[in-house]
Amino acid sequence: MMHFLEQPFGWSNFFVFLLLGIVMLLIVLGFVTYAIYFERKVIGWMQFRIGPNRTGPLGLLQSVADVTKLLIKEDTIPRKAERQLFILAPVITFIPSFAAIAVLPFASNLFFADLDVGILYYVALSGISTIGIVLGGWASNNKYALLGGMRSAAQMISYEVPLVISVVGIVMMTGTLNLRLIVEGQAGGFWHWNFIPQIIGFVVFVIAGISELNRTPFDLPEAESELVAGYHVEYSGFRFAFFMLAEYVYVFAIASLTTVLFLGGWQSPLPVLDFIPGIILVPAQIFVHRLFLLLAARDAAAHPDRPAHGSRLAGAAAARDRQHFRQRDFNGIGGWGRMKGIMKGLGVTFKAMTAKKVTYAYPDVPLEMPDRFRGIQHFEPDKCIVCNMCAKICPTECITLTGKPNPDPEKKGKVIDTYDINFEICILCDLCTEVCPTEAIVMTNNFELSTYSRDELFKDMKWLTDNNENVRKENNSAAPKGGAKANA
Amino acid sequence: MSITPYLTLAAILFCIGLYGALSKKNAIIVLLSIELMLNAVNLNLIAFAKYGPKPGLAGQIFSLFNITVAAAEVAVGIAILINLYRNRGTTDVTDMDTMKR
Amino acid sequence: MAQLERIEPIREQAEAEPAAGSGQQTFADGDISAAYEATAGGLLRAGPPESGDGLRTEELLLNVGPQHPSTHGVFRVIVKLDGEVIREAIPVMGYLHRGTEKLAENLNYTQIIPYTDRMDYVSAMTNNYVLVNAVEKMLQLEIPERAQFLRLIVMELQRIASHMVWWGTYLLDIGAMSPFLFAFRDREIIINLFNELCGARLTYNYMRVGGVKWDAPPGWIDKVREFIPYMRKKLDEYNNLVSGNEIFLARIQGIGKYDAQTAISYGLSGANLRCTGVSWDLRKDQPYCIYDRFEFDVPVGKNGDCYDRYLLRLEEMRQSLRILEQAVAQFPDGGDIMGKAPRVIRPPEGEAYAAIESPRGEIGCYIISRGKQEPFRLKFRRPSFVNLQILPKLLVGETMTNLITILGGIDIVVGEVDA
Amino acid sequence: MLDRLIGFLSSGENLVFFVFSLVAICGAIFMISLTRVVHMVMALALTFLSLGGIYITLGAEFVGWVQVLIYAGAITILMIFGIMMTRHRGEAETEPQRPWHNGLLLVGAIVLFGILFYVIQNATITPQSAPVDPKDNTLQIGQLLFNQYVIPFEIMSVLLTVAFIGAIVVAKREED
Repeated sequence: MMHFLEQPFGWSNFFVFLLLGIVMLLIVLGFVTYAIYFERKVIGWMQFRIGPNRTGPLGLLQSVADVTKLLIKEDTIPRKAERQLFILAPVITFIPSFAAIAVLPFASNLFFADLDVGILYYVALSGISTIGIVLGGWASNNKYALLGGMRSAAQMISYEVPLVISVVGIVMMTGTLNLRLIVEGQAGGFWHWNFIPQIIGFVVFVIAGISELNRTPFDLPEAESELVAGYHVEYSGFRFAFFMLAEYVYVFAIASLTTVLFLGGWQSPLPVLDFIPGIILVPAQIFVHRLFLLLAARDAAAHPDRPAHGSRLAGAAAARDRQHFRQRDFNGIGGWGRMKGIMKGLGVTFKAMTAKKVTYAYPDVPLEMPDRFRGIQHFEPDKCIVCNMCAKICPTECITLTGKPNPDPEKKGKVIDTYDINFEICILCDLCTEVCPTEAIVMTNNFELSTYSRDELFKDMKWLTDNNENVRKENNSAAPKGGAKANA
Repeated sequence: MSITPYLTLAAILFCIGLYGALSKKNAIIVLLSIELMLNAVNLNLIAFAKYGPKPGLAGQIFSLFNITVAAAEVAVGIAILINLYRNRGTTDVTDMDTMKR
Repeated sequence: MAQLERIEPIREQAEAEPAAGSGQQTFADGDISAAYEATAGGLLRAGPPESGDGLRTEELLLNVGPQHPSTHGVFRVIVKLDGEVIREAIPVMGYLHRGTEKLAENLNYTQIIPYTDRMDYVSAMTNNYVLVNAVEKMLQLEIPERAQFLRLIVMELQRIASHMVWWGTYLLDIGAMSPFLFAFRDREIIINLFNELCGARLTYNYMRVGGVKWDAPPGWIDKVREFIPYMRKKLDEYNNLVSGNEIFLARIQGIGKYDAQTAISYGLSGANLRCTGVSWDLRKDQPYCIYDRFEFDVPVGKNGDCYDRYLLRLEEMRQSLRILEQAVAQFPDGGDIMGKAPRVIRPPEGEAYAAIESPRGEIGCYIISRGKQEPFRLKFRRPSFVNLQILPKLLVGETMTNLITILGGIDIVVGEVDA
Repeated sequence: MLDRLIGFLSSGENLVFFVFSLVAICGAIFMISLTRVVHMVMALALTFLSLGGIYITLGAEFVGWVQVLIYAGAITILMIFGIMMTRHRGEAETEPQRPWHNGLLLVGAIVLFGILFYVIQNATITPQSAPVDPKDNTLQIGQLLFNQYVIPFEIMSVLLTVAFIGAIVVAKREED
C-alpha cells in the first residue's frame, strides 16, 4: 500500500484504490449485516429463543431481508419537518462514518491512508456524525426526536473527552498519532501490547467507546421505552437505514480502533505465532472485541440500561435542576461490590444461552390446545330446537337465528332456518354452549380465524356446520344444582 | 502558490463576518459571525506559517491558541445567551440594552 | 376532584385538535407556546411554581402517549418539561373506555362475567371473583368446598402471573429486554394451566355465581404442585438476574417516593400502599374466599419508593406460592363445584359491596339490585384507576426517564383504568 | 486572463484551494443571507470544514483536524444547542428594519475589504527561508508547545477551565 500512496496520482492507482475501496465497502457492509445477525442470534439464545431462523439456512439471510425491506420501504418525510435538513441529516451521519474507516490499518502493508494524525482524524470525523444526529432530531419536528438528539449530542460530546484522553497515554508512549506506527510499537508478544501499561486508559476507552456508539447501556438517546426511538423516530426506509448503518460502521470502527490502539493490531500475541498473517489476526480480534462489546453491553440482559448518569449529562446540557443530580448520583462502574449484581445477572443470561429454547414454531408445527379450549363454534342444525337460549345469553349479541315450522307435519316445534354468528364481536366466552340444552352449538379447538374483510367474519349456518374438526368432547362439567341448566 | 490568495480569502471572510456581526440582531448569528472572523485570522496565521517571511510552526501554534479561545468564547457566549433568554425572553441583541438605560 | 375539572377541557381540546395527541407540534419554529396552547388549552400556563417573579424559561410540552411504548396501552400523560425535568404532569385517560359499568346494567349477572375479564385483562380471575362474590353476598349463597379451593388456587396463580407480567414489562420499560422473556416463559406455564382448566389463555370466564364452571381436569392439581418448587427456583433466578444490578438500583431506588399518609389519603392500595409500611391486605384484614385458613405473610416496605414496590411484588409471588402449596395439599378429593345457585339469578332488592385483593390492589364491586335479572347499577372500584391518581404528584420535579420508572412502578392496566 | 485562470487551476494544490475557498465563501455568504438560524449554522459549518481543508493543504495537518474537531464537531453543536434552547420566532424580523444602517455597514465592509485587498496586492512577502517540512509537524508542534510556548499553553488551559466553569455558573438556574 505504501508504494501506492507515494506514487503520483494516475489512472492505474486510481483504479487500484477504487477497487480496494469497493472491497472495503463490501467487507464493512458484510460486517454490518452479520453483526446484526450475530447480535440477534446471541440475544435470542440468552432469552430461550432461537433467534432469526426463517430467512435462509439458519436465518443467515435475515439481515439481508431486513435491509431489502428498508430499501424498498416507503420513504416518508413528515409534512411539517424541515425538509432539506431532514434529508441531509442521515447523510451527514453516514459519510463521516465511512470516511473514518480509511485511517484504520489492517495489516502492516494494508491500509488506505497513512495519516500522521490518524487518531485525531477519527475523532474529528465522528464528531461530524453527531451533527447529523442532532440535526435529524431537530429537523423531524418531533419532540421525542428532539430530546433524543439533544441527549445524543450531550452524551457523545461528553464521552468524546474521556475517549480522547484515554488515548493520550498511548500517544505519549509511542510518540505518534499515526495508527500504523502505534501498532508497530506493540510488536513482540502480547506483553508489549498497550493495554497492559495503559490498563486504565483501556478500560476508559472501552466504556467511552460503547457510549460513543449509543449502545446499551448508554442507549439513552434512543431509549425506546421513554423516547420511543430517539432521534430517528420519524425516519423510515433507507434514511433510517443510513442511521443504522452509520451506527454499525462505528461499531466496526471502534472495535478495530481498540484492536489497533490497545490490542496490538496485527501483531501476534506470542512470538511463536508470528507465522499467522496479520490480515487474519485483525479481523479475529475485531470479532473477539465485537463479541465483547455485545456481551458487555448489548443485552447482558441484566442491564437495565441507561444509567441515570447519561441522562444526567443530557440534562446538564439542558441546564436542568441541579437538585436532581445530587439526589440520584450514579456511581456506576467502581468497586467489585457494585459490579457483583451485574455479574450475577450476566451469569443467569449465560446459563440461559445453553438452556432449552422455548420458541414455538407455530405455523409449521400446529399448537395443540387442550380439550376444553374455547375455539370457534361448531353448529349442528339437526340438534337445534330453536330455543333462543344462546342468542339470549350472548353478552355481545353476536348470535342471530331464525326458525321455521317443522317441515314434518307429524312433529311439533320449529327447526332452525338461519343461524349466524358475527365473529367481529363474538368474544368466545363459551356461554352459548353452556346454555344450549341439546349441545347443538359446541366449541372446537380451532382458533385460526382471519380474513381480509370484516364482512367475511360474519359466518352463517353452513360455515358453522362445516366447522366440525376437533370438536371438543367435554362441554359442561359444572352442572349447577338448582337447575341453572335447562336440560342437564 | 503565493500567500496572496490566502490573504484575500481571509479578508473576504473577515469582512463578511464583520458585516454579519454588526448587522444581525440575533445573538447567535452575531456569535457565529465572530467565529467566522476568528477563522479568517486563523487562516492568515497558518498561511503566514507556510508562506510568510519566516516560515515556521509558530503560526500554527497561535492558531491553536486561537481555536481554544474561540471554544471558550462560544461556551461562555452561549451560556450568557441562554441566561439572557431566560430572563428577557429574547435573543435579539438590540434588546440587550439594560446598561444603556 | 380538581383533577377531573382540569381534564375535561383538555379532552375537549384534544378532540377539537386531533394532531394534539401525536407528540408532534409546530416545533420547527421553536414556537412552543403555540403547541402548548393548542394541546393543553393553556391549562398548564401557570408556569413553574418557583418562577413567580416573571422569569421565563423555555419549556416543552410533551404528550407521552396515547401511543407510547411505556404507557402500557392507550394512556396519555401531558408533561411540561424544562430541559428533562418535569414541571407538571396531567394524565389523560379514557382512550380505552368501553363503558363496562353501563353495559352491565343491561346484562344479567352471568353475562357480566366475560366483561370483567376484559377489565383487568392481566388478572381476569380476580375480576371474575369480585363480581361473583358480590352477587353471592346478595344471594347469601353457600359455595362448595372444592369450588372455594379452585377459586383460591386460580386467584393465587393469577397473582403470580400478573406480577410476572408486571416484572417483565417494568424491566422492559427500564430498558432490560431479557427479563421480559424470562417472565413470559414462566407465565406461559400458568397460562397453560388455565387453558387446560377453562379453555382460555387470557379471558377465562371461569367463575360462576355459586361456584366455578369447570372442575380441575385429572392431573391438573399435580401440575400445580410441580409448578410451586419450579417457580421458587425461578424467583431466585429473577433476583439474581436483576435485583442486585447496580444500574437498575440507581434507576429505581429513591424514585417515586411517598409516605404512608400520602398513600392513604390518595386511597392507594396493594403494593403501592404496602411499600410505605402500611400492612393492609384484604386477604388478611377482611378475609374472603377461604384465605383465613392459610398461613402467609403480608410483606411491607418502608421507603415507599419504586424499589420497595419492586421487592414487594417479588415477595408477594413467594407468599402466593406458600398459599398455593397449602391449598394444593388440602385440596378436597371430591365434591361439587357448583353451589345451589338459582337457575335465573335475581338478587333481592338491596346493595352489596365486595372487595378483594387483586394483584394491583383493592378491587371492589358495588351492586345495587332492584330485584331484576340485571343490576340497577354496578360500580367497580378499580385499583389501577385509583392508584394512578397519585401520578401527577409524583412526577413533579422528576426527569423524563423517571416518568417511565414511576408509571411502571404503579403497575396500571389501562383496561382497568378506563374500564 | 483565461489562460492564467486555466494555468492557475491546472495545479492540483490551486484547484483544491479554489474549490475549498469557493465553498468557504459560499458558506459565509449563506450564513449571512439565509433566514433560518439552523441553516445559518449549517452553512457556517461548511465554511469551517472547508477552512480545515485549506489548512491541510497548507501543511498544517494537525491544526486542520483540530479545526474540524473543535469547530465542526463542538462549536457547531453548541450553537445548535443554543438555538434549540431559545426561541427563534419570526426570523423575518431580521430583515433590515434599518436599511440605511445595514447599507452603510455593507459599504463599510466593502471599503474595508477594498483597503485590505489593495494592501495585500501591493505587499511583497517573500519567504526568507524554505517552507517547513509538513512531515510529522504534530511532533514538532507538541515539542514547541511544551518548551517555547509552555507558559501561554498553561495560561490557556487555565482560561479554558475558567471559561467552562463560568459557562456552567452562568447557565445554571438562578433558583439553586
